[in-house]
Amino acid sequence: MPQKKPTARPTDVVLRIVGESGEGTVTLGDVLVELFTGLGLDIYTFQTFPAEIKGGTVMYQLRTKSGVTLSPGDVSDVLVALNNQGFGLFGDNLRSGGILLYNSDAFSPPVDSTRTDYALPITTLARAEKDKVRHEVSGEQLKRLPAPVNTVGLGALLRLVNAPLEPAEEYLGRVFARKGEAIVRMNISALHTGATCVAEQIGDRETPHVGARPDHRDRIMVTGNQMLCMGAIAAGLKFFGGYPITPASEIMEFLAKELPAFGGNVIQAEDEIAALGMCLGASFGGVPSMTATSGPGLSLMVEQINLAGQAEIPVVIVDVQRGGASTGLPTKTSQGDLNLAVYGVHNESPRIVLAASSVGDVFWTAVEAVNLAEAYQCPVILLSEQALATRRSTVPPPAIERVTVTERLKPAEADLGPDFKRYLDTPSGVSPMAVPGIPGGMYTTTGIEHNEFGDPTYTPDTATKARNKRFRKMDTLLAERGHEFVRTWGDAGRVELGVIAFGATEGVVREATERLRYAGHLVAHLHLRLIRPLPVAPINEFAVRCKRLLVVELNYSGQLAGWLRVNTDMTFEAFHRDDGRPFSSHDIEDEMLRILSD
Amino acid sequence: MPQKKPTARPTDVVLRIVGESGEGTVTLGDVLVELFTGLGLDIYTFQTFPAEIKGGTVMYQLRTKSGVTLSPGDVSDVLVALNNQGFGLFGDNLRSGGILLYNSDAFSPPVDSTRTDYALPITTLARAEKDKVRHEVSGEQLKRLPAPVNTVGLGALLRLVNAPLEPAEEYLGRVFARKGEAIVRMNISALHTGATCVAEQIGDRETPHVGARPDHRDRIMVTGNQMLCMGAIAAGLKFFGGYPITPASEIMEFLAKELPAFGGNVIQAEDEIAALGMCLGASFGGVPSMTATSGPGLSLMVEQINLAGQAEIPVVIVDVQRGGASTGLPTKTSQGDLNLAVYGVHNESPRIVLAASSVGDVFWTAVEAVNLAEAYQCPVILLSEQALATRRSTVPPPAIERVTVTERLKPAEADLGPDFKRYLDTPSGVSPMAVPGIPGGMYTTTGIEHNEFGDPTYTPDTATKARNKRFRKMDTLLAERGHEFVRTWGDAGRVELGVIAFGATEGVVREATERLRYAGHLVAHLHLRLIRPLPVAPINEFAVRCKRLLVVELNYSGQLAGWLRVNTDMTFEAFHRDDGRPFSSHDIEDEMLRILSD
Amino acid sequence: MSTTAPVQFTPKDYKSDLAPIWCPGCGDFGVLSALFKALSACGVDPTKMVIVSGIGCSSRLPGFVATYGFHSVHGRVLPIATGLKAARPDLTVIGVGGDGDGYSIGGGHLPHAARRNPDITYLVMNNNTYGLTKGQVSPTSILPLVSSGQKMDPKRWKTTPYGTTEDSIDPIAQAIAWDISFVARGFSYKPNQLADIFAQAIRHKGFSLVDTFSPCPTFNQEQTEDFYKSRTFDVPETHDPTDRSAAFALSINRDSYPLGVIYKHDDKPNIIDEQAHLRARFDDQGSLKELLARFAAK
Amino acid sequence: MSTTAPVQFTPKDYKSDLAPIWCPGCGDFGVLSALFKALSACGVDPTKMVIVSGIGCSSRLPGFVATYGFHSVHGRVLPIATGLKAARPDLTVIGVGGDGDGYSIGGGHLPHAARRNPDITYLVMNNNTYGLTKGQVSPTSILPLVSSGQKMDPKRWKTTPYGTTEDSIDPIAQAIAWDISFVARGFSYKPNQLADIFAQAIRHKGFSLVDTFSPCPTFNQEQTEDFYKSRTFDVPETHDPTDRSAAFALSINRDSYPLGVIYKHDDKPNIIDEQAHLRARFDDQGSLKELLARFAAK
Ligand SMILES: Cc1ncc(C[n+]2csc(CCOP(=O)(O)OP(=O)(O)O)c2C)c(N)n1
Ligand SMILES: Cc1ncc(C[n+]2csc(CCOP(=O)(O)OP(=O)(O)O)c2C)c(N)n1
Ligand code: SF4
Ligand code: SF4
Ligand SMILES: [Mg+2]
Ligand SMILES: [Mg+2]
Repeated sequence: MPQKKPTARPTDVVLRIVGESGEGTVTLGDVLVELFTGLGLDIYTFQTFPAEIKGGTVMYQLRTKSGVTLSPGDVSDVLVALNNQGFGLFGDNLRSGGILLYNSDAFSPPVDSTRTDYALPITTLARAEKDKVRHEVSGEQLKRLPAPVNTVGLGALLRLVNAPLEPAEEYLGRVFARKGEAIVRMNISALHTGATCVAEQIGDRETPHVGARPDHRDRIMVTGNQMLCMGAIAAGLKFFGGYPITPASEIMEFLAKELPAFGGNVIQAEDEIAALGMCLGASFGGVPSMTATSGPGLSLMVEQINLAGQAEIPVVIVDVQRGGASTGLPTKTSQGDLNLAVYGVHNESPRIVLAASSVGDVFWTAVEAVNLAEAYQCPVILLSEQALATRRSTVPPPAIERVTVTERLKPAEADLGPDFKRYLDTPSGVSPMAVPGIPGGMYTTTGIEHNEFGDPTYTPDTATKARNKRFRKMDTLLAERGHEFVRTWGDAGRVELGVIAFGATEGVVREATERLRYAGHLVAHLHLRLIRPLPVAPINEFAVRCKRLLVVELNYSGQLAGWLRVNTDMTFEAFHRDDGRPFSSHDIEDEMLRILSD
Repeated sequence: MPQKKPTARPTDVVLRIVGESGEGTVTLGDVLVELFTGLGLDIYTFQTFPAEIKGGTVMYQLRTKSGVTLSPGDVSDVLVALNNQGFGLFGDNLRSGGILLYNSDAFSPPVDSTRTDYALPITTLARAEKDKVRHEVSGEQLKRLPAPVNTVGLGALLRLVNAPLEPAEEYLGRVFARKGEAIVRMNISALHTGATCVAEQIGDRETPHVGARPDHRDRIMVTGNQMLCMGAIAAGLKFFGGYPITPASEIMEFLAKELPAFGGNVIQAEDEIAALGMCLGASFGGVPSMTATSGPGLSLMVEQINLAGQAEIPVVIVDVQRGGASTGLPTKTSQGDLNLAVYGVHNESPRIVLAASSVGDVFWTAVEAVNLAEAYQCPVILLSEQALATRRSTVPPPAIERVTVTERLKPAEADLGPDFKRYLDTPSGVSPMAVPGIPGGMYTTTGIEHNEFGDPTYTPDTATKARNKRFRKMDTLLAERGHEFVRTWGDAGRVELGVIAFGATEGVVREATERLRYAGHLVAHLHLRLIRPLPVAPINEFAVRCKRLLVVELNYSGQLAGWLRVNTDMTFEAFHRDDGRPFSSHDIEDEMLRILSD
Repeated sequence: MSTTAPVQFTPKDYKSDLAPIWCPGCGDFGVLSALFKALSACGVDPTKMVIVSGIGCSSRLPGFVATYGFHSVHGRVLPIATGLKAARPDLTVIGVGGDGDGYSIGGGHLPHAARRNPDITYLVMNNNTYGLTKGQVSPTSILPLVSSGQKMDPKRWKTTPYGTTEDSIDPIAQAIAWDISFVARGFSYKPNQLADIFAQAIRHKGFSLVDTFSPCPTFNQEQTEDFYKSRTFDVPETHDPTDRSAAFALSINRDSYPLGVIYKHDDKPNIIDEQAHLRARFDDQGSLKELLARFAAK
Repeated sequence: MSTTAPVQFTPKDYKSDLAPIWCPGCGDFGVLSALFKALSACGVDPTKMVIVSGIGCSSRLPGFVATYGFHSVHGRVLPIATGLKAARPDLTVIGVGGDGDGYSIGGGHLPHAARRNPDITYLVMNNNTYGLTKGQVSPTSILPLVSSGQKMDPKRWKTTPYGTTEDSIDPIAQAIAWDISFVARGFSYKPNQLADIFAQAIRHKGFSLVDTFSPCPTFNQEQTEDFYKSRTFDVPETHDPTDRSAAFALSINRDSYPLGVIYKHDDKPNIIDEQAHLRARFDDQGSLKELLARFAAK
């Protein structure tokens, strides 16, 4: 859907907090997210996770904007540095003219005139607050009572970005209620102490305004993993078998809690092979089934994904991609599993590969995944990414009334009986599937090549017919729905440059495209939701109106580019990188500009 | 190596025997192979295997030729039909003017003037022979004594193709010696009875001559699996871990017997995952290691192949490709695992993929596989195929004095010590590898991204440098040796049509090319021995001299064609099929002609 | 290939149109007919049942039964059967396969089936070798390694041409260690006992394992009907199958192997029931709208 | 990261430059220092040794030891260690990892290590949970399910928010069923006993398994040092560790768990030695020329 040329650059604020893991950095970020969301703002977060189980330096970036937020922001407006190490590792993206709020009890940053510094003796102030209530709590409680360091920081930060303190007061009252009135009072006082300390330094300088949108409070605050689960539930998911792995574990944890109320089961399996096996069994029994994993687990599932393709068993396999080959960079993001998803099979059997592009989108991708598996009786691999899976974002709640649920093709009464053909060779390739319990629908499914009854058969003719039937389903899918699986943005007619991308790069590519259009360039963006079978027709329609094409992706060799070369005749340039960091919109913009200007 | 234009079509004889499995069909074929080889002839065989464990119809095709034999032959000159079912299923490729020898006790074939029929009442004749010795053996022995059906058939067949009976007499004497003189006599008599029966019907008609080459007896008679093992041994293989699977099991069985004498170990693992794990452990310990499997097992190995790529552990994985996805067509041939071999990894780590093209070639491919794994410290996948792995062929013994063994790069004394860098970033990408036992070489290998010491590191910079170093090894390989991994045949200059192929299609493509050259066409053939990294330079050199190009392979979607599209800019046509049958040279010739004439 | 069954189920009603591809004399024929008898005895409706198998000669069994079948990949019988039973507690779920399938490549799934204790019957056709791949050593091969205290000459298999040096695992002892709630051993040449054991296993509520000696005359020729006959004995009447230590002691003698029900008990939680309770607790009241509302930005 | 060791090996000599990434209070620290002591006591040359691990918090251990290490993928410690030992019988090979790594995804490899009985020491740091992935149920979780005959309230884990209904497996009982030739249990808060058990395990010729309770204060907070202390007892002096049935009976009590060497014996063939005999028999006389000649067409 090409849009009107944007007329003004929307305003927004990017905050980055760096500090020691386990020392409140993440909590501080989470509280801000909650408070800003309460103001009706949209939020986009990005975190790094340390290698250590506990400890290590972490970074929590938070962009808040009055309107749709497509990326965590390339540069930050405010940097909160709780220790020197964090400042050294992650302090480099403060924009020129930005603000540094630092823990002056911990370190002193080198002088730098391109920014404004605010010193906050956070530990000293917090200790003083604790001292104030010293005589109001028991000795035992006092010993275990942490000084309200985070709250001091929170107050300072809220003041810095001109946010109201009242919601924070209310929040602190709620959270500390069960610890007693004195503790609540300590925290509220600490909040104001932090705010005051900063207010004194601000004087009459201008600092960012996060604003508020009281009309805009119907948002939900979710991670991509949570949205994925809700999409799958919406589409009728009834069985989940999984094995823990970062960054996919949250899916199993969420479903273990929620699925029973929807009549479903969750089993934590002994490994990924068993997880997928359980799903195949459940699906053979007739219920929509899903598993979720990351690269190492997907590798182990290859054999049974093939069985599902060959025996025509619907199943959804979520792959939350993470960084690096083998164990690699397990807490970082990547789009490196496209090849495995597309090609990971000995010999060939059909499968569908979908890619989710944002926290909001993954709900609908999950709905599609379950529906397509049931409709085409094959494995569906849903590619998600660490960057969207574990990120908390504000998104509009999905319009669940628009969800439609696709059911498997059932045999008609007349098809049933001793000659029931489970693998009937139909024009669409889709055969009616009996489920156990139906008299007259009995058959034995098998991974061995088979005839229409499912009986093992080895003749060249049967093998050819059976395989053609199975792959015909993919043609049917493209013919019926291929055009639904691409999204386009930017200029509608002929453009100088078209960008093709997939997955979580959507936001940054859209931002880059918008900025370039704003700057007067004719550019467009096609985003792929379906990777295999590749919707070649709409891609070609897009390609013919682009003078030049650029394929953007977050992996080492340009896997999407390769897959496009296999399936189309387009010429294009490829931009790819894979070092654990997501793209910034400027990375994309720069690359687009390079091409536009050469 | 382009060759001189052939001047005459070489003569050869193709025999096909069809009958019930377990009833001597295969034995008869095997005996013929032995006798013909003894005559100095070259042999090329092709069998089908029934789905049943015992019983079912089998076909044994045997081509014998005085000179290099590249394929089992498209049409047969002599068909031996031991039962009607076999005649129905496999009797269709007799050439016009060919000979049918049929078991007239079992059935009568419909009259067909395009062939000459010989009736052999094989059971009747054999029973009569048994009767002759009835009184010379004990009652118990007589009960268990089968009538010499095979021997009657053997005699008839040898006579039909004008082969001498003496070697057969000698053979029978040897084989039946321990059963006693009477049994030997019975068999020799049966041999002549069969021969006489046919001789009477031949009259003065001309029948094929298999001939003999007494000067040409230095051949060995081996299967591809056996040759592969010997190649690996020649290159210094010291550890094999495996799990049984058709058609790769013979490799483990052969090595279990032979490797101990070469100072090596074989362990049958509990599954393919354990098999590859054992190899990685052994290789980490410093010894060349290998496993062998087929598609389902390769699927299970994906995760650890990635570990080997990431942690830079040399290892050879043989994949004897078989038919079909999932369990598929387990006794048939295919080239369907190229994609999995090339792309089967989450995210990306380097690997080498080689393909063997014939029973003779697989020796050298195995030598290369072991050497390349050691030289570039990475996994090497050797693609073999059912068609060459289980076939017995006569080949010249490999010139083992030409085998060179590559050793891993060892650290120099100066590199060792507390600062030993196992993953030193070198210009070639290859780092010196210490093995346990070397003081000062201690390091912990890991699949986590790591710095030069091997310590887990997650920074974008280290990740980029470390990955570049690993993949640089592949560039080094291509630069150093890329040209050695293609073979070319046919016309040397500009040609009308060039064929690109890999694996066991080599023979039929060569035959087709030769025939077309004989018919006056300018054609050439490039055969790929290295699939990944793809030797693009020599491919391009070939491509520029071809007006048109054809890529030929035995799989469903054209996997090599896809891989060429990813890596080169060539335009070509693709010919592929995958229904369990190997290509015949006429399949290829027809396709080449179609292109040449359009 | 399948036939619709009448309301009364005789053993014959479970026979499909597909002729078994097993070799003449294969022990698996005996397992198949004992299964027919047991199903008939238990009155299992063939339209409400599924047989799940892996890969191997024995794993071809589902196709020979007129019911729903799932012939899967090598070693994955138990995860598939567990998922199926979890999704469809109304079905009778039977797993079948070989010793290689169940104790080698699939061996890692067994303890977890034991932990979950789903109401599944798992029948292992133990021929002490890999039949389909033509005679390699299996984890239960070299039976017995030690005979009356004497170390026997190790048996040679295709992959152990100089004699097998690896010990065998005892499927019964490990099953007891995992507290599988029904553990028995049968022999395919004792058809009545076998059918009876199968019937008990099918009726048992919870996970049941029946390891059946099922000779492979083609690739394990020494281990004939007589071989097994002389090395097995019926579980004594006096044996208390609920006594775990006694069951263990009974099973670890390597001279002779007990036939019958060796260990069983009924007091183990069953994941299928527990999940049903959980679903019942929520009474299908899941509402996506309410779920989403829980995430509403405050 | 590694250091060259002097000729005398004190526990400190095994310490690498890499600081453990474990949480404060993690039981794995105790395992690491007990290992240092045991290695020193056994005089193992750090340059002639390899520690193999899988993936998990505990599996990061090899990097913290100044020796050769192989930090592999999840669950594959034993195959890798076995291949290594087969190729290099001269090395001391130690496997380490977590309960998830060893008993869940890697559980299928254990019985086969038992069968082969290679001279490998396998140390499982059992925290009854998945540490690295932040607190899911493990196959050894819910310990104890039954306390003094009373069913306890099932513990809730991230993936079992309504209480775990799956039984746990007992690593000791299954090890005895597989006849692992050295089976022991330690506790990371009994450092001297633990170091002693490790030393015995390293000295044992054949496969040894030491399951060590190693608390995870971060994700399994209820199961503190005290929790384990109150539920363990030292193997009684009177226990005969060569008595398999007695060892089994000792291990299956779910109220309290024995600490010490529970089962061991020395008369089990060892695949590494057997293969060495085989190679010795051929005395490296393999000739490729002769091998090829055997295939000469006659
Ligand atoms: C992943 C995988 N590995 C190996 C095989 C080859 N394979 C087929 S059946 C089988 C073992 C057969 O033994 P068993 O399970 O005991 O069954 P049996 O044939 O003896 O009844 C093997 C190794 C396979 N099909 N898939
Ligand atoms: C194939 C695969 N699946 C899952 C994971 C994710 N994962 C990493 S460690 C782990 C389990 C950790 O538990 P445990 O082995 O008990 O070790 P601990 O951290 O408790 O010491 C899992 C599931 C993985 N790395 N690889
Ligand atoms: S090979 Fe053995 S197990 Fe397989 S069908 Fe034949 S006798 Fe039975
Ligand atoms: S999470 Fe648990 S097991 Fe992991 S390091 Fe922390 S305390 Fe130890
Ligand atoms: Mg078997
Ligand atoms: Mg653990």
